Amino acid sequence: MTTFILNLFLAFSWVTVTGHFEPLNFFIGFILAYVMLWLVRSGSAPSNYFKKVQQVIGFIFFFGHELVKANLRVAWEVIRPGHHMYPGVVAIPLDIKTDAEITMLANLITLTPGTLTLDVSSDRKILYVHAMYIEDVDEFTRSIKEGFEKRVQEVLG
Amino acid sequence: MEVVMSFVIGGLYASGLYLMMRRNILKLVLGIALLSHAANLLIFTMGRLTRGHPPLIPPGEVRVLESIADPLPEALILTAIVIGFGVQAFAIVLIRRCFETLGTDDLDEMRSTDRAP
Amino acid sequence: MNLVLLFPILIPFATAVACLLAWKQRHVQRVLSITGAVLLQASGFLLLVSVWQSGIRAVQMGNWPAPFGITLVSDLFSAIMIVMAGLTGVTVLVYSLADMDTGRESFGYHPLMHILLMGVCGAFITGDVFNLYVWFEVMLIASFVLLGLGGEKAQLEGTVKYVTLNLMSSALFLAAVGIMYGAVGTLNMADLARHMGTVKQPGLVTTLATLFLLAFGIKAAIFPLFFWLPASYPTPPAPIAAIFAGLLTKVGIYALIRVFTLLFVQDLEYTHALLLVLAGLTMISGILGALVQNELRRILSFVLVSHIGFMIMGLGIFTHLAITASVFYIVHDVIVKTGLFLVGGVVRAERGTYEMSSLGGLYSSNPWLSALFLLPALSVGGIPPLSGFWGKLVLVKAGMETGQYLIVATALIVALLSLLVMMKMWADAFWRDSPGSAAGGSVVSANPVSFESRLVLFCPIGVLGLLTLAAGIFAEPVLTVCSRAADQLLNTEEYIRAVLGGIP
Amino acid sequence: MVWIVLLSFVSAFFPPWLCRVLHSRTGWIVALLPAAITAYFARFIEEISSGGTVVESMGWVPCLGIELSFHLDGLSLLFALLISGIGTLVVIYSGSYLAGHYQLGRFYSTLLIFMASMLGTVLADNVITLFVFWELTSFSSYLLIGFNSDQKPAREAALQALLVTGAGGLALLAGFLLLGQAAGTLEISALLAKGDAVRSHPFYVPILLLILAGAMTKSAQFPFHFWLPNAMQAPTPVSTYLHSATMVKAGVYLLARLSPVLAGTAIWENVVTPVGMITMLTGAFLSLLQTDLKLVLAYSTVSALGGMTMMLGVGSQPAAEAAVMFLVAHALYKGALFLVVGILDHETGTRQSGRLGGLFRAMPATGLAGILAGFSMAGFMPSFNFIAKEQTYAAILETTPAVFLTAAFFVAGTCYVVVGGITGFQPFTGRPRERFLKPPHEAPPSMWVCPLIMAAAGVLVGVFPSPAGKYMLSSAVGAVLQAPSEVQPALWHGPDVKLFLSTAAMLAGICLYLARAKFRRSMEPLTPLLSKGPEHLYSLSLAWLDTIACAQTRVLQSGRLNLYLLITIVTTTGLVGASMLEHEPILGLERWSDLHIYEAILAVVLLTSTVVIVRSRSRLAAVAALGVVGYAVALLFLLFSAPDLAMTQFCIETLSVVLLVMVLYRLPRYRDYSSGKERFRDAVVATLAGGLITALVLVATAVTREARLTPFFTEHSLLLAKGRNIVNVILVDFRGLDTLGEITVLAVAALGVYSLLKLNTGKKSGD
Amino acid sequence: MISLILATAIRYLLPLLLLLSVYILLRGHNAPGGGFIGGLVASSAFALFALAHGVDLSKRVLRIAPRNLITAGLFTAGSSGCVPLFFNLPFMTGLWFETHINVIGKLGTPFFFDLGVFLVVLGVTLMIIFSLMEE
Amino acid sequence: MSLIEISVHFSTAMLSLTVVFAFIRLVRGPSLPDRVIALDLMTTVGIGIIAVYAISTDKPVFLDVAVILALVSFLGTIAFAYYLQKVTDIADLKGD
Amino acid sequence: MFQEAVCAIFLIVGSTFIFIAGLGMLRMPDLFMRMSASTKASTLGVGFLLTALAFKFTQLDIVSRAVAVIVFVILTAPVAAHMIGRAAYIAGVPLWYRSVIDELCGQYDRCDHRLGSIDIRTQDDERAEGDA
Ligand code: NA
Ligand code: NA
Repeated sequence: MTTFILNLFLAFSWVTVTGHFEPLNFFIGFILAYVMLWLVRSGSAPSNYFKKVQQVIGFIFFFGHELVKANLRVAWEVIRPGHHMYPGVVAIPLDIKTDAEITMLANLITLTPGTLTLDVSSDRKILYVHAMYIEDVDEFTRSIKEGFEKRVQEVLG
Repeated sequence: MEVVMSFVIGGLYASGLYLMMRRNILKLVLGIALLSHAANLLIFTMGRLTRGHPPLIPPGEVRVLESIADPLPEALILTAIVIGFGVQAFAIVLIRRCFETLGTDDLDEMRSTDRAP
Repeated sequence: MNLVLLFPILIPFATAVACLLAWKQRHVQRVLSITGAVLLQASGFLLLVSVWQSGIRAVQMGNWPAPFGITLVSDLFSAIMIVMAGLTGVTVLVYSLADMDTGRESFGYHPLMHILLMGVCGAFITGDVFNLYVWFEVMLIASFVLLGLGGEKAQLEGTVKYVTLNLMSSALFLAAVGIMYGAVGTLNMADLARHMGTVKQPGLVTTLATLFLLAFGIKAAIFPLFFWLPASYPTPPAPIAAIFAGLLTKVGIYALIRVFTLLFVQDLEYTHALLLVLAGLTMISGILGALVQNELRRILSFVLVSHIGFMIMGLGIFTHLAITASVFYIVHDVIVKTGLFLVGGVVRAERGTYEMSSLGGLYSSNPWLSALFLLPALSVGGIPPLSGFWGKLVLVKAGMETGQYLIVATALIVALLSLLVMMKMWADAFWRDSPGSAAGGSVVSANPVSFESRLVLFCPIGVLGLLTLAAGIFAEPVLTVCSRAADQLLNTEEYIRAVLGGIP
Repeated sequence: MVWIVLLSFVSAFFPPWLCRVLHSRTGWIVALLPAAITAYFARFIEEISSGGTVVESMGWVPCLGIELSFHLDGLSLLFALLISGIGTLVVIYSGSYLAGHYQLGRFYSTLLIFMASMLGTVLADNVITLFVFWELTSFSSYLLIGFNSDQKPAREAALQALLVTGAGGLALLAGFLLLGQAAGTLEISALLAKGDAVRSHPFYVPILLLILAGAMTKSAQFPFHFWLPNAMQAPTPVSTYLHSATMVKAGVYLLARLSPVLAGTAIWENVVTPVGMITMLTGAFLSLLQTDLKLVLAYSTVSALGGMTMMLGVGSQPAAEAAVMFLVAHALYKGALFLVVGILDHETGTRQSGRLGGLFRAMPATGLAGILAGFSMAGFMPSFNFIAKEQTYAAILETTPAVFLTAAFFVAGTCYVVVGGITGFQPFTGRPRERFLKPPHEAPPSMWVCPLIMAAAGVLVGVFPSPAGKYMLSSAVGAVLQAPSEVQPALWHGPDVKLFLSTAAMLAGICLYLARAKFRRSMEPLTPLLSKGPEHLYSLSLAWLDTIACAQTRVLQSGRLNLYLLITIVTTTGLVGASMLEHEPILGLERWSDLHIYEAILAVVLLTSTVVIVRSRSRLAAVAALGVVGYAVALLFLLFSAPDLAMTQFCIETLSVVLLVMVLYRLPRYRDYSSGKERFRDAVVATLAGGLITALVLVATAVTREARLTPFFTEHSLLLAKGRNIVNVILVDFRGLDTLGEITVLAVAALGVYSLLKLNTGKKSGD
Repeated sequence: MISLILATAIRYLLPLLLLLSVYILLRGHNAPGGGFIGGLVASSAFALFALAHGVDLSKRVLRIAPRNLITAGLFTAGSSGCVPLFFNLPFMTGLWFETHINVIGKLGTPFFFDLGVFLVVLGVTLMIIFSLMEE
Repeated sequence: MSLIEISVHFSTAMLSLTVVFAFIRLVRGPSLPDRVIALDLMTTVGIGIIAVYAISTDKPVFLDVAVILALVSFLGTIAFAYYLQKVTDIADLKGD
Repeated sequence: MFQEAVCAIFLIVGSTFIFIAGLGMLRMPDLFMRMSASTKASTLGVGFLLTALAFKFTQLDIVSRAVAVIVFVILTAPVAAHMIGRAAYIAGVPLWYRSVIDELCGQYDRCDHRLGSIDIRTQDDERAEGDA
């Protein structure tokens, strides 16, 4: 079932990218996507796809806000003379489990300026993050866990 | 722009040739790469440089009415780029194999079969 | 219809693809490969007959009229070259049945050989200067891979030099094509020939000629650009070396002859005089190199270089007789050089080495091999009535008729030195006792060659030996064909008409 | 005739098989061929002696004016009979001489090839055809001299003979071609009528000198004589046949044959006569210093050839007669002597004159042959050689000033007496010198009969000279002079100056023979001087050649790729630069004003990146900079309206970088091994080359030309080729063949990479 | 060592990129793109996959051996050139179906030629990258 | 000069300067990853340049090039990272 | 006109962000901060520029392609940054000397680069001890 959804999604992307919104084109896209999926036999596809739309929208706004805020902070840092950072690498224990969730969380953290995911431990329990402003390690860990991780869990969980 | 381009091409040739004359086998390959860029740009310049008029027939028309860039050199360069890639890929792997088999990356040490008695 | 022009490209291509399909089945590949080569040879003869009967043939790829698409065109010269390509292909591939290791055969030896042939034939038959570049590259990359196939130490050393210097040549060629397009605005050779005179920039055509001379000169291994040849040809297995020596260098010469008869005939005093000087230097330098070598294939490689000078000499003299001589000499050289390198392979198969110091005694132990060596060797030395004699005779005659005594003298001296080199080789490898037996032990071959495989090895060499004899004894028909080829080369009108048709 | 010669060539295939079947009797069967040929030519004696000629022609290479045309006149017939007749004897003789030799079959093959070539040489009527056979005699001589190929001296002597005669041969070829150019024909019979035209032609001197070079090397004339004594490494039958009776006379034949065309000028006389004289004296003198009987004979052969050449140089009717007579006489006695020496060698195992003596009792037949032949050689009456000598004196005495030639010939005649004595007389007379391993006994008849026939003939013809004169010599001399001649050889001309001179020479010779050991000793101080002769020059020039060859090859083929590249680049830059500077090119440097600022920045970034690649000491930085160059090039494509190119370039560049990166970590630390000086030199060269390219681009783009092809593409791309992207349409349609080749290149490259990484045949074989 | 983040990301990107490559191939006749670029994009996608997941998995995912892709590509390109020979037209003459298809435009032998190019480029690049990474 | 033109000029200048900055970082290093991120930035800026160029020339086809560049820039960076993982020699990593 | 204005604003904002990324690349003291500063700003900047493009050409196919590029860049940029950062850390690129904490230190296995997970509690204890 999830594969079917993924297939539909791919077919839709095809139509979008080609810019021809016609049944025939959708069909071509569907066939092509089917072939692609058959070729790669991609394992997992997002589940509960439609139920998550609302959370996703909320998440996008949250993320956009974070992004702009962080960007401005770093921009200011770059522009003003001298250095005022307290950087370091912090280990953040993870509650989320699946590959997709971890990847998404890691990427979101990285996308936010000032933070950079360095790696995930081999047993997927800890995320190592480099950050530019670490006033307090625990506070930083908490902000990540309660901000991004919780919302990722909501969206993908 | 042709004047600037000609200097770019000349510079590419000069540095490509200089690198090829080094004894390090990796530099040789880098030189070859530069040389192929130079040759491509040379052909490109030979088609005369045109800004912002790619050789595409706009939707709805059957032929191009405005003056466009010469499509032929572009096709030639595309061929040359791809051929160059094939050759370079071979050359890159060749140097690796050379180092593995001969144990050196110094070209001057690769003359056991090619030295006057 | 015009398929006959297409076969020389399509047959090797199809064979290569078929061999790729049969990747894991070595024996199927062998059958396919020999079949393909024989078909190529047959198509070459077909083309030769066709051109002989109905003049220069041309066909427009994609049905696009001449200067816009790519034209395949074959005059007699091209047809002769394709016949020679087929001949080399057949002989070398038959030879490889008995002297090619399983490793190389299962790593694409057969498809590579056919792609090499495809590139060579494409170069011979195309009428478009950029397409010529493409075929050169096809041929080159196939030769790169064949040269390095097996990855032995010596092979790799040779390949590095071969690749580098040939890439220089390609870059030069590509630049020359680009500049020519920039100056003339077309790529079709016939069209170029028509418009070459309209280039307004003073001296640009001569400069272009020099560029082409150098680009093809590297490929043809003329002085002082021949380093890659002795550096690499002695390194791969015998069949590969044989097809390189027999066929590959001729492509450069073919290209030189093509452009210097069709495109660059405006500034003969500069370009063709330069050709003549380089021809003389090539002859001397090559043969001097051969004199001091002491490994069988290295000697042959330098001799090869030296004799390239002869082919260029005819082009430099640039009379009808001289061009005839060049064409004839190419035919001769293909036959004997392929033969000699294959003989070298048998020597190596028998004795396990190419080092002259370890060879000897083959005259008493392998009389047939000795005879098969002597034929091409004497032909190289210009002993009549073998084909090499006629080549030199006609060249010398042409040179004398135009009063180019210096180059004639050079050619004669080099001919003598070639004989010296070949006979030294004969004396060292065949005549004298093997160094082993002097110590009292009898000659034991390193890995005894079975009778069946010896038969397979000797067949192609025998054919080549008989061909050099036949081309000498029946020189008249061969020379007549070459003479007509020279006619067509010198009368560019016919070529242009065949390609461009009614276009004024 | 043509077929006879060609069949002789073909017959050369059979002896190896015959040998396998017939073993020792092969000689008799093989001899049937030359015997039959002798008979064949004997049939023509009648016709030729009555002034006729036989002409046969077959087309060969008419487009070069080369016919397989044969022309039989007195001279050719004489030679043909000598060749086939002596050939018969030699073949029979060899059967026993080489009995049981495992390469006898190959020996016969080569001998037959030689015989056929020699026949071809003397019968050919086309100079090129003649040359073809001429070269074949050289080559078969090479194989025969080196018959004992396991011996180094034999191989070296063979090579020397081949080189010397081969060099002459090439000169001859050049001479022939010039002659053909001057006379407008290559047919000898036609040439003979054009003597005046040739002699007055500006090419006359080069023609003459070139042809002389050919003849002199072949006939072992000073200073090219040294190969002949060395050629004595050959088995004795070969020395007999090739190096005394037939092949070495080819040069004499040629001079005789072409003398109507070339002779009669001052330069001819001033070159040919002295050369002949010097050769005659040198050979005669050196023959006396030898102890090996074969060498004695070899030097005397050199001398005799010199004598014949000298007479041809004189060129008068009596001289021609003398030359022809001497030629016949020499063939008979010298052939016989060689065969005798061969028997002695075969039976006793030595050829040293000092060790042989008193063998007549043990081998009477051989002894008879030897003594008869020695008698002829000495020129005693009534041998035919006596008549020849008399005739020579007669001819010489007519020249002005006669004194030089007369004195020379006198000296030579004296020496011949000694040589005849040493070789024909001494081994059989006196007391036995030493004990041999096996008691010497007579050779089988198949061996002694041959020299006996020849020696006897030498005397018989002397006793009954007139049939020879009538049937053979007249027509031969007539052919040389191209005028009907009547030769009437006679033993007795009455007591005249000639008789006095020859008698005196004989007496002097006898005295010298008796004092030969003393003479040889007295000449010993000359040995170091003699070793500095022309042969020394020959080996010096070979060594010199070797040195030059080594030096040039060491410079050119150094094995160092960077030098190869340097030379290639310098050559290219030099030649292209020279051709550009030949005219004054238009550069059009004003074409930069339309430059945009971002284009300039791009150009700067691009060039700076190349500098980074060149100078970086970190290879990853270099690779990254290479990526920048590639991306910048792609952007240039984009800025100048080539989106397809930009896309391709971006992809390809990235893939290249990926490949480089995948290989990079396998390589050792990044180093430049070149010295600072080399780097500077290369930088200068590279800069010049780059500058040249810049100029070239400027020059080429300054040309105004119409875009010939673009309108066609823009017009037809959509309508006929159904595509809006013209570049793609060109790639897959207009110029699809290029693309086919290009994907082939890619496929092969992949195969190459695959095999490079996976296949290693070297490992298995263990090197 | 394989990075979880990269591996996961690539697993989702691969089908998208392959789709993109086919799109580029199909519309190449009318807009920038074509067999070359399409093939290069597809091979870039697989190269990424190989970097993230290793060669073995990539080979399994690809299913077809790169060498067979090359052979198929050469065969497709060559035979599309040969089709016009049966209609007594020169090699590589374009033959077209009359129907118009979206994105692709008209379907004809040049398209199949381009498809051959696509396959060859893909096969070649993958063959090189796979054999380099295998060691 | 229209609003768009002014902003295009401004963008061009900004992007050019950024290329120069990134280039400086590429040349100076000091570590290999520094060079890699410099290259990555340059390619990202390249995408921007293409976008601006498409706007300024009014030819949206150039956007296709940006698609490709986005893809290959990612591939290149990953490849460099792959290399960095393989390199253990810190001296080599420092670049000289 | 509105369209043009929006386009211009996006152009200016986007290129400014990119400029800041470049500046950060130049100015930041260590690799990780250079990455932090530049990767994201440049991604954002490119996003703005492509948005500008989408506003300039309002055809659907162009807009959808611009969006596709934006999505693609946003998807790949962090992955790439992560890969480089990780590789650099493993290879031993040093942190800035004023860095306050490095919890990744010593976690990588020397041989196979497997990454361990520390026991958080212990870690906390150690930190407490360090403070004390
Ligand atoms: Na990126
Ligand atoms: Na990025």
